[in-house]
Amino acid sequence: MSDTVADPTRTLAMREAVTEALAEAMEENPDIILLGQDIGKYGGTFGVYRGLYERFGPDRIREGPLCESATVGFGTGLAISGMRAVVEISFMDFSTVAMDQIVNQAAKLHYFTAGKLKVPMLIRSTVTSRLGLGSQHSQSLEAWFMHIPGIKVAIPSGATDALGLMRTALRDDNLVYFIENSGLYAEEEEVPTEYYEIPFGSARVVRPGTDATVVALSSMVPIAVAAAEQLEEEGVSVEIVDPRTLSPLDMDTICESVGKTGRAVVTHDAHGTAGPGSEIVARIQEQAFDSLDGPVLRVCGEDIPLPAGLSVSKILPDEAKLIESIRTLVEKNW
Amino acid sequence: MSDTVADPTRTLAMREAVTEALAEAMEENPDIILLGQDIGKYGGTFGVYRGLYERFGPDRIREGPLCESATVGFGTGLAISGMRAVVEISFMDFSTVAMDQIVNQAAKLHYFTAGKLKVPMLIRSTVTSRLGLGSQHSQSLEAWFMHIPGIKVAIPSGATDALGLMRTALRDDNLVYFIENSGLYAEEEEVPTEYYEIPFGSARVVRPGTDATVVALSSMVPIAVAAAEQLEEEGVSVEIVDPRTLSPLDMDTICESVGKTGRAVVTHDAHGTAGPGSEIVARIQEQAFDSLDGPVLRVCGEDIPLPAGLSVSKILPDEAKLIESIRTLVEKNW
Amino acid sequence: MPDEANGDSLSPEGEVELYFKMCLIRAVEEHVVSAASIGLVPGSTHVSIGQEAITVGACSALDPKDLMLATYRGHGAFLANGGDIKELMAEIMLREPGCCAGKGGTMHLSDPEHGTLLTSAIVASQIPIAGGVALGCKLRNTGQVVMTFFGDGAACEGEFFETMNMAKIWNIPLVMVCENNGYALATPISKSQATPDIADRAKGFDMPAEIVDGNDVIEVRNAVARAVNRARSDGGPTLIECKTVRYGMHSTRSPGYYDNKEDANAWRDVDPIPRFRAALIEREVALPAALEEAEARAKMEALDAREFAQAAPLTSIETIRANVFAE
Amino acid sequence: MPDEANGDSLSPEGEVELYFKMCLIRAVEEHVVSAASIGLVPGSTHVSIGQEAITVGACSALDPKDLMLATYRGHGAFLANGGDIKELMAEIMLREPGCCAGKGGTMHLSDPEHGTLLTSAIVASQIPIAGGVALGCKLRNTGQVVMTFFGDGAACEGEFFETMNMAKIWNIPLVMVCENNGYALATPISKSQATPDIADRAKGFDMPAEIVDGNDVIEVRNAVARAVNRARSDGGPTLIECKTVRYGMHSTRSPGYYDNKEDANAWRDVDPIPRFRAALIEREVALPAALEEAEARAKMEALDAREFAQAAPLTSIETIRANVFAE
Ligand SMILES: Cc1ncc(C[n+]2csc(CCOP(=O)(O)OP(=O)(O)O)c2C)c(N)n1
Ligand SMILES: Cc1ncc(C[n+]2csc(CCOP(=O)(O)OP(=O)(O)O)c2C)c(N)n1
Ligand SMILES: [Mg+2]
Ligand SMILES: [Mg+2]
Repeated sequence: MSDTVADPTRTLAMREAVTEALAEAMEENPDIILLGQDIGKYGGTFGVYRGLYERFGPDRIREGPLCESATVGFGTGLAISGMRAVVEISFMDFSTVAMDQIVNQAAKLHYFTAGKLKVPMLIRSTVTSRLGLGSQHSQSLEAWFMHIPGIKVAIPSGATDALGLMRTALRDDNLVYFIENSGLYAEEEEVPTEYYEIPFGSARVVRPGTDATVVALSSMVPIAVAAAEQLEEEGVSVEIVDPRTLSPLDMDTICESVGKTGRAVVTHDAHGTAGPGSEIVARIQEQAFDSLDGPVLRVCGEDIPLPAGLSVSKILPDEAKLIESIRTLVEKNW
Repeated sequence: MSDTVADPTRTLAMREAVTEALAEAMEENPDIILLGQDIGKYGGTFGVYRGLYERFGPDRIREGPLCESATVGFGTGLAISGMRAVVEISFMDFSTVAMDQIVNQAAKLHYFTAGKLKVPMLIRSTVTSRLGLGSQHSQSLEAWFMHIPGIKVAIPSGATDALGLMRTALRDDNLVYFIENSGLYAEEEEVPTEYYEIPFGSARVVRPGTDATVVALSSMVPIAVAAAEQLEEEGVSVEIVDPRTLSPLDMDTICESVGKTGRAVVTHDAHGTAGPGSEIVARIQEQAFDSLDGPVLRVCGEDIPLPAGLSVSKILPDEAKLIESIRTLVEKNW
Repeated sequence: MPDEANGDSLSPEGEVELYFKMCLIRAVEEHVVSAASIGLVPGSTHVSIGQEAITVGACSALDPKDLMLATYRGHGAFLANGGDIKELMAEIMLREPGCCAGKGGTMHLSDPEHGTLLTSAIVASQIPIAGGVALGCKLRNTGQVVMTFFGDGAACEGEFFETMNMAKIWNIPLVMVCENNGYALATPISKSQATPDIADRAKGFDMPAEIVDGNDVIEVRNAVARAVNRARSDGGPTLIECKTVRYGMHSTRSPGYYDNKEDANAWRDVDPIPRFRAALIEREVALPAALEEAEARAKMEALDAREFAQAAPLTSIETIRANVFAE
Repeated sequence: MPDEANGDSLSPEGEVELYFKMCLIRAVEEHVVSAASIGLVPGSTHVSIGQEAITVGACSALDPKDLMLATYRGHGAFLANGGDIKELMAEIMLREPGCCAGKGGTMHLSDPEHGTLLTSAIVASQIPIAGGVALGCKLRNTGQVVMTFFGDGAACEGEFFETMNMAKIWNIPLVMVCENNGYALATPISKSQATPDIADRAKGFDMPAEIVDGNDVIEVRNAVARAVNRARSDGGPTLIECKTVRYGMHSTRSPGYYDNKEDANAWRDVDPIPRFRAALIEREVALPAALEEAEARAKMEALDAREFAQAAPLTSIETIRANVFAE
């Protein structure tokens, strides 16, 4: 028997983590109302709400007509009337239908009323970048929301983070956009049994390393881990950092890592151009220029609308592309 | 008399340049239809359409109800039916109401029909970042559209460029988002009398210099010129590059400049975080890392919703902030 | 709140109070126009001159606990709903003591204490938000009714319809008051509406709707009172279309468009203030002197407020940087 | 195009051709379901089984030059409008010879040559686009009529209303065909509609509307023919609501939700294909043998197409990278 007793854990898939955090918060806070389409007995397009309707009934699991814009507006109205709204926009692509309500209303009411109104609202969307559902059902649009002050953006890469971040989100008095990649839903992790929250703006060092830093988002985190394991065998030691929230963005952890490794690659499914990685790259070179042995590289979705079919993965980042990019950085003398 | 005869020019304000390019194209191409609110006898919220209704009549200057989403949808429908649509979304902030039609439909139809459909459509918006109209009437959202493949983004900083870019836009068979800052409308320039077009993806060196490169967008271009003149007196020589289009983005011209100066500052009104500058910074350090003497800095709108009133300028970039940033770069040894 | 209200249910003092409020709004708006003309209201401001009967009549049918959301043309609604005139003026002139600390400006007012939650500058955007507030009130059984104002232009935006559908399905206590002033900026309703009556739009949702003369404060009050009663007794939402005539311009920045000078001046012929004054005198509710006194008092209050605002400090950069996020 | 069309205006061959088309769609959709079940249609696909009478009846009322836009549940509309079955199957299976080179997939079909402009996967988004196409046809005097299909769920989205308003104001040749199958994914119309009839929504715009039995191909055809006639003679837009029953699931990925097994199977009781077969026999339009022959031919064509598609090459990376911008 070892000296230290490991904290007890249990196995949880990311989908279950989201469901659990929602159920827990609804149990505790009767003012939480869920709004959206198909969230009742059906349990949501991705099954994230399964069981909630039975537990909390139709008033609180409020299934409504197919109109995302007014649905978000109703959520904002609930939020400013003293409730806490959770609004489902099933696929992130459909946020386009509700952008005014998200960006001009919910994100700004607290500001332009000088704090008189608060908007405790969480919007949840699933990103299906790798399911091959075609150009209108595949987009990772987190960069848009990072760009808008007044929105917090959480983007977990697994069950542990999803649970902790969702708990935090459901206590935050601001608009939070919570982004889940469907490819991670079934992934299981050992999750602490004890209650914990994960504060926004705290990145996680997924894996320590010394030769290069990979800043990875969402579904790229497990892929980055695989790439790092492969490179380990070649003697290249890769540190992986998952920012977990894009707004706020924990540059301290990222820069600390880059300070150590001198090399950085940023990777995500979203299109590279004006994607979340552009901001991360811009900040790394602003804040850690002296540490850099070479440019910060990006391994991102190509600037092509996402086609239907599984070939979509060919224009998304993968292990091989990431390895190649890290090798370039490590091998080339800049 | 000098040896070379200067090309003949005439004086034109940016607003007139836009109107002229539209009128000229409509004269030449009977299939161009303008759609939007208040574009008839009134001439548009910013007067850009003045005189067009009288010249082209209500069928082609098609004033309609207040519903931006369906208006863009109608524009797309016109475009795929063989016409060319010009759609007015008066303030850029209102694009939020039509994002699905812009991003999921107009930008992607050509792609996902494998080229069977074409969407020759131009969307025009005015940005009123410095008018103090408040959080919902001030936003510079160009980064959102840069992020989406299938959209071209033009953002002129004066009459000459507006005329040449608009002419190109009105011949392009793709969706073009044309962004005009209201602060530039009355600014006059000497414009060539001869017909010319400005191809997309060709940046302009506004002013040559050797010590630092400023990449400036839209209303920041004249402010950057003023800053450069000020710095000139202190012996710092600043080169200013105006990309003119963000998608496509002419990195060759930008990197050539940075190759010469070794220092770069990117400046725009849009919020800094995940703004257009993030991408420009990311690409400069990717493509010209070896030339850089220090980090690429940004002088952008703060990450704060834009308040009403003229104090809005305090959270936007200005000459002083730009000068300070350039000085930091030039003075500090990295 | 008047019960199946009509003019008679109001005391004479009550009617004079309505008159006073209309005069107050008028006086404030005239100061706003004049302040704007000398650069004290940069940008643009949309006054509600000529539409005072709607906001005053409608808000008079609410209980103090009820909630209201309005548009960028919201000064009148703010005052009609009991908002502080000095906070309003200071907000319009972008001063620290403004109701939104001078960060919202003319288009963004908020005064939850008196039931005014917000005014929004994106046309129609406040309609679903009002729906959500009404849903919240229903879920918490607060007995509150929620009212939202919007224009004829807003009635073209999809959210208006989406909200009617949801409001009817969920049977929420929502009163939707359309101020149909005949124009959306430069677009007359003939170019923006499939039928001239916005009230028609409720038909497809089996939602009760009424058309009233928006320049008759008592008629507006009565119609809204019926809708408020319906909402309060769990009878669901109502659409009320108030026909009125726009005050010769859209905003101080955007004049709007009229085919001729007569159209631009048409509002004067139906100006709700002289009309209500005449009715009060004819119905012997008040003597001309009492009404003159009310008008004079309104002008004085408005002037005071303007002077207060002009003397107040402009919003500081610290204030501007605050409130991006709630703590 | 049938003139004030009814079943009689069709020749017996014409009626059998409708029957054949319905069988063809059914056979194709059954292949799609089976192909999906073995992983040949990754992601999700929405079949139109049980709704064949709507697409076939409606498209049969169009002229070849007319234009049509549909939804992600669009295989039936594509075929009914004359699209090539092999190109369809190849598209659904993401192959190079697909109508969109295998980049659009099941939800994004296009075949302008036969008048099918596009199918869209964002609910309701194709409705205003169809309006714009109709406006283009009107402006260029082409005499074309434009038809768009959409579901009951789409009738909750603002763009549906915005388009009705614009279509009526501009009097464009648009035929709006709502396939009301009672559900939007897992949401029954009782939870999503203020009144059970989508046709009610046209009232507010003074737009002609009709409700038809969507499982009766001739009734659909006749109603659409009246609307097409109206549109073609500059009489403006029409809304047609076709009542039908969804085929026991939303898509191969999302089953949807039914309260009980009977609801999920309800479509079988009103299946439009056996019903039309019985009617044709009863009216002595065709002998059972002829109909059996048509059905067999449909199955053969569908099988051929599936085999063609399965043998065709998957879309190449070069094709995937193409067409981001038009040259
Ligand atoms: C979504 C949106 N589109 C356009 C505008 C610009 N705009 C401001 S007010 C207005 C007219 C609105 O008309 P109406 O709803 O009738 O209200 P009114 O101004 O007559 O009170 C327009 C077009 C806006 N603020 N929001
Ligand atoms: C804007 C938008 N919201 C949600 C979805 C997800 N979704 C796809 S189909 C569907 C149901 C649509 O129902 P209906 O319009 O009745 O068409 P049906 O599927 O019954 O043919 C939903 C919610 C979507 N594609 N687009
Ligand atoms: Mg109006
Ligand atoms: Mg349906």
